[in-house]
Amino acid sequence: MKASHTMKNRASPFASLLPALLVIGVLVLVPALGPSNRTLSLAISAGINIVALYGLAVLFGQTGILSMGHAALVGVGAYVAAILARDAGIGFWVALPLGSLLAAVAAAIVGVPSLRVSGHHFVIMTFAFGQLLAIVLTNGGDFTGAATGLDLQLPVTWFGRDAGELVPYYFIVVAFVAISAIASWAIINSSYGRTLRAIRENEKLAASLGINVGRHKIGAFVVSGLFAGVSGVLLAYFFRHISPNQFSSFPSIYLALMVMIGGARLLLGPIAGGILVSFLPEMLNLDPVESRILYGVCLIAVILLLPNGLIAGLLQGLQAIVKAAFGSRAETPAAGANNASGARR
Amino acid sequence: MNAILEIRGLRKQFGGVTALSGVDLSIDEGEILGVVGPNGSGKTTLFNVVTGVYKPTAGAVTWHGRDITGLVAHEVSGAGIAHTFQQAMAFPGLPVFENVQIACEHARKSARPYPWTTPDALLDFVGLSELAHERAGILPFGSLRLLGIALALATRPSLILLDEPAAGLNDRETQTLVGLVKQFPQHGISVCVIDHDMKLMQMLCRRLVVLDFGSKIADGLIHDVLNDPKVLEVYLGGVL
Amino acid sequence: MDILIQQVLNGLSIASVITLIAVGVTLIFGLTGIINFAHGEFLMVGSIVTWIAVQQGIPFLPAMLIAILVVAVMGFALERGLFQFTLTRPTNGFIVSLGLIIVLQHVVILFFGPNQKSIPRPLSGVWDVSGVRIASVRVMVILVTIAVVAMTFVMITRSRYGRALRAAVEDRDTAALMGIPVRRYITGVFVLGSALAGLGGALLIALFPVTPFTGGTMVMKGFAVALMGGLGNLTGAVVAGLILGIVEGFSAGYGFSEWTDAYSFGLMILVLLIKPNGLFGGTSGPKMA
Amino acid sequence: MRSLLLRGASLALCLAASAYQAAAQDADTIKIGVVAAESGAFVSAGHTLPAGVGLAVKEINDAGGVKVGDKTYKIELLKRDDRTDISTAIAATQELVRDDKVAAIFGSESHDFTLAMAKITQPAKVIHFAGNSTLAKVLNPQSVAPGGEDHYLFQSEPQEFQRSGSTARGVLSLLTPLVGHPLKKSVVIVGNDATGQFLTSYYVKALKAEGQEVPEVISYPPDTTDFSPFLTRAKSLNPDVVHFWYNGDSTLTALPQALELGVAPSYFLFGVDPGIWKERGLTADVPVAMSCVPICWGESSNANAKAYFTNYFAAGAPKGVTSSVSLLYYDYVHFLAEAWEKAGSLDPDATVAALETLHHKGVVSDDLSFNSSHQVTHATEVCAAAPGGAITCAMQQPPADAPN
Repeated sequence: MKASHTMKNRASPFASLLPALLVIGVLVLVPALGPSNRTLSLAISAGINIVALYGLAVLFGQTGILSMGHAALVGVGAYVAAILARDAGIGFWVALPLGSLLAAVAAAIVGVPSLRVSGHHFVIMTFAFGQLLAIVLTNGGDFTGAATGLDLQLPVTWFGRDAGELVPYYFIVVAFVAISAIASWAIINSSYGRTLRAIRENEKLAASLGINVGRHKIGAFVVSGLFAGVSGVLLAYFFRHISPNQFSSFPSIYLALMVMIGGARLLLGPIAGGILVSFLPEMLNLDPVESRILYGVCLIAVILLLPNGLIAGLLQGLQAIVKAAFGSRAETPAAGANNASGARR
Repeated sequence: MNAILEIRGLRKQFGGVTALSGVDLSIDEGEILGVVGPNGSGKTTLFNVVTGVYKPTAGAVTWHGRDITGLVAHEVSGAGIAHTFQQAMAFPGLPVFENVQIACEHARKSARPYPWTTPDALLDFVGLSELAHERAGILPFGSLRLLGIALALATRPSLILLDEPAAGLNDRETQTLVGLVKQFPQHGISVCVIDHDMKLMQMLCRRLVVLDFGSKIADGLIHDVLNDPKVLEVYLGGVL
Repeated sequence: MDILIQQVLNGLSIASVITLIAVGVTLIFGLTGIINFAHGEFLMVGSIVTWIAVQQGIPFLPAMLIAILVVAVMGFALERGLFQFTLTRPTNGFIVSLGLIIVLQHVVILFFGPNQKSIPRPLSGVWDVSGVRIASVRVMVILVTIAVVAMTFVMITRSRYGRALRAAVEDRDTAALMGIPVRRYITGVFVLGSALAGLGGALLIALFPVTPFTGGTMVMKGFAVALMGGLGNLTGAVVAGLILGIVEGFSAGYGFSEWTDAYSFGLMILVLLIKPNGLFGGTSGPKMA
Repeated sequence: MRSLLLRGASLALCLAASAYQAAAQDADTIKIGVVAAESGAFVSAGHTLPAGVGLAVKEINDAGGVKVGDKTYKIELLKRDDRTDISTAIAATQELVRDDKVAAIFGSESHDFTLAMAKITQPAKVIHFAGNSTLAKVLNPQSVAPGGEDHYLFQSEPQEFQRSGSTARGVLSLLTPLVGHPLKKSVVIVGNDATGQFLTSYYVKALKAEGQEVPEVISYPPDTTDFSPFLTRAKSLNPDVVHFWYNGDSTLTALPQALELGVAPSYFLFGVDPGIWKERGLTADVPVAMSCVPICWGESSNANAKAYFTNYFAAGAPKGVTSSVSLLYYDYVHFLAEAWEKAGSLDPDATVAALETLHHKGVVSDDLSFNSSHQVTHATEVCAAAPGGAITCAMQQPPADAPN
């Protein structure tokens, strides 16, 4: 099978942005199609996740560093928003940059060990950071609202008009999804993005070409923190009540799942992963327990049928999927299959 | 000829093992220097110390008169010393064009005019233009070697260290490689070839340094060195 | 003084349960390159199988053997059916295992309900040695753990099978070239790791009541210990398990109790910072990117 | 092995179709919703909510429905699973409030979900019942007054100082005769989460009000399974009573370990039902007190409890530690129906006024009523098992006012 390229041959980089803009255009139309409030609410939650996923895509998709503490960074953004609202009366729009910056600082701190520790050892370390943050918040007394968490009263306004309702807030979230997509498209197609991919592909060679690998790794964490912080502020103003267990280990593992199942290296990956994991359960309305079983089975099915993630799978086209014999899968040298080739059957 | 890279009393110890025991070496501008020695002679350790992979136990490395001892890999590259890898590394998941593009984007600012400043120019020079959009991971071994050269050149070095550049190449590919390397000095790039293939050295180098068990046993014109009794003893039975 | 001894014993008992999980994790994670986050649910299934057997009147020991068998067969089926397709891309194995966590938890809920399950303690004797209370069931768990770890250790390091296995991990292709049936070894280790999870599950329900969700929280500590010790390194798993068990015991006993988990996670970060590949250095495990 | 269904499902999802919700509007039915964890980690607590509310709705409809003004309505119950995930809980609440236009919502079992849900139900004037004790942090006379932000929010669990007060009194009065000597020193062991932190702040005050010395509150990480270090620490304080709070599963995990270590001459297990004690054949060589939220199903001095739980289990709900939590919701469906009948209209404000004044005869107590902070007041049932045997239960009246 001819390998699919993540980058079109010499086509202008805009070609890869077009599909993302198209999908976002569709998302903007969704409220006009008269969806139920349940769907709208789930779409907002999915959108908030997608913003964070773009951060994780820069870190894992581009730089090759997997983190199981990303939800903790979202938590930093959320708690900054809640504490600023409570103690300083700072509203939504000012909390966004501040939450984002502080999450980026936290991300840099989580990133420093990545200079010494790599691979699975680092993944478990980010997992430990996530747990530590949840424990600190739980035992943080009145400042962090302890285990009960914090309420968030301030309204979201857009030029004076209340934007906290479902439909206006949906547009705000979709706007941030668009900004995230365009920002990460800019990163992917910039020399910065190429430098991150060099580090992902071969750290030693990258260093020999003059790339300060350490500084760029921390940079990738900071960028992922910026996205996570924005997602955290959006989340706090949507849930209106946040507590430590919303940001501990399993939420982080789910973010990693979403970015991988969507395709961490492709611009549409985070959107596909975020929507699939949020809306797949909606498709299965059997008895709650049975639908969870089917949900687990679907996750397994999707990743086994589309090993490069949803988007790459779609890119290869439906025929390829039908044609590929299940047993002796032809090794698809698509982006990513570069590690030691598995033993043949 | 003024020396651009000078190594004085370089020592490197790994626990009890002494890989380099006090090596002095200098590379002159515009020269293609050869460094040879049997396996375990300290060639690769010397290479790794100069390229910033290891920190030396003792000794100094000066570059254009500046002490660069102990610089890390990316600082060495920033100073203008590039190198290729023995196992011909590339960014396998990325297209060949993007591989070279990355290297160009990290080229150091150098006052002197430089012949290859764009990925296309470099790919033409090494003859990989038509493979530009293939994933580097699927290139044949010979092409990977050439890509390694292109990547090193892209950083606009004024000294390039080649680690067993012809290993695994057939004769035709070796000729191509020699043809390329011979052009470097005209563009202000000095070369240091580290290998144990005497035939290659005779094709490329004017001056030869011979290492054995971590110390320098010969340094001079290639013709004289090849008739030096000490060298013969080390390479007893070596094909001359 | 007896309180101190008691806390040390408590730490030993915690260590033995965590170590048993960590040995299973370090085997599978380190030596087969499969990232199985559902190892905790394998453990839970072992507990549930033991509970079902005991409900049918089967004494604890045969019930434990049944649990080991059932989970081993389950491991074989899942490796053949699912995990073998993710060998070339381990991160997909991670996603498959996440799906498995949800499936296994909710299948157990579907058939046996969400509530806590417990069995009467197989050994109810408690010795009182000058104030220090030693529960016979905990001593059993510690002894079984030591026996199992020792047996696995011998098998992995001394036997031909073990050496070939460790070669297979270093470089699958080279090992295959040397005639090592890599495919069969990976399945073998996965089944061995699953059997250990079945045993761990049986011992777990002998000590504590189990819910369908107990596996999830236990396994994270197992991963932490496996990585702290060094992936694929059994000595590492045992030593790291001991350290974590003692630290957890003393932080809960003497430190600020609400920060107990913070001590163990903090310790793990520290160890990995000092020894990036784990205390005893292990394989770097499956490639992540 | 690859079925086309799965491949079709995975591809269909990629088109991100939005689900349409056709709400069938029916003239003479009132819709009420319940949001609870019917799957995911909190299912053991969550499944009791739809079971309790469902039973009450069935009883009301079987008895002919609710007479409001001159019309009689049947109640339609909409059950929504929050999958132990706050996003799903919020989406379900938006659906019930905005799409289905329910008159009231019951749920959910976890406090932070409830607080987030209240931000949707209250502005929409939807009457919201929840059995989370931590609601007391937001409920006060001002916030529940008309126009207040929680005017339509009701806490179906007693005010914590009342419950803690009656529990402390009940535990000490039942255990003292069984232990044989006065109990002076208590140690509390509690899960370190929202409910745990909140409850113990009141319970410790209640114990001190009963003259107990409380040297330490030992809080453990919520998912702990091996309690031996915490228990040994408690033992080192040589208490007369060790009080386990609040999660039944954790407490039943800890008790056997405490008995092994011989931590104290007597124990109190909050949230553990004598029914589970008997079903699991648990025994202890020392007196053990138990209390249930709000009353016990295994053994109870409350007359109507037996009838309720027979129906409850007959309807298919599994017997568990948290089965009695269903009563925090069952009684209040009937209470709400009575309020509608008294108010003679479904108008939210009229209904709230009726709820605030009514005294409802429920299963938990014959005189259920809400105080000025929309919190219910009723006695708590505490039982005690003598070593190796008989379990006696007694209702304890709450103290009049909060200890200082």
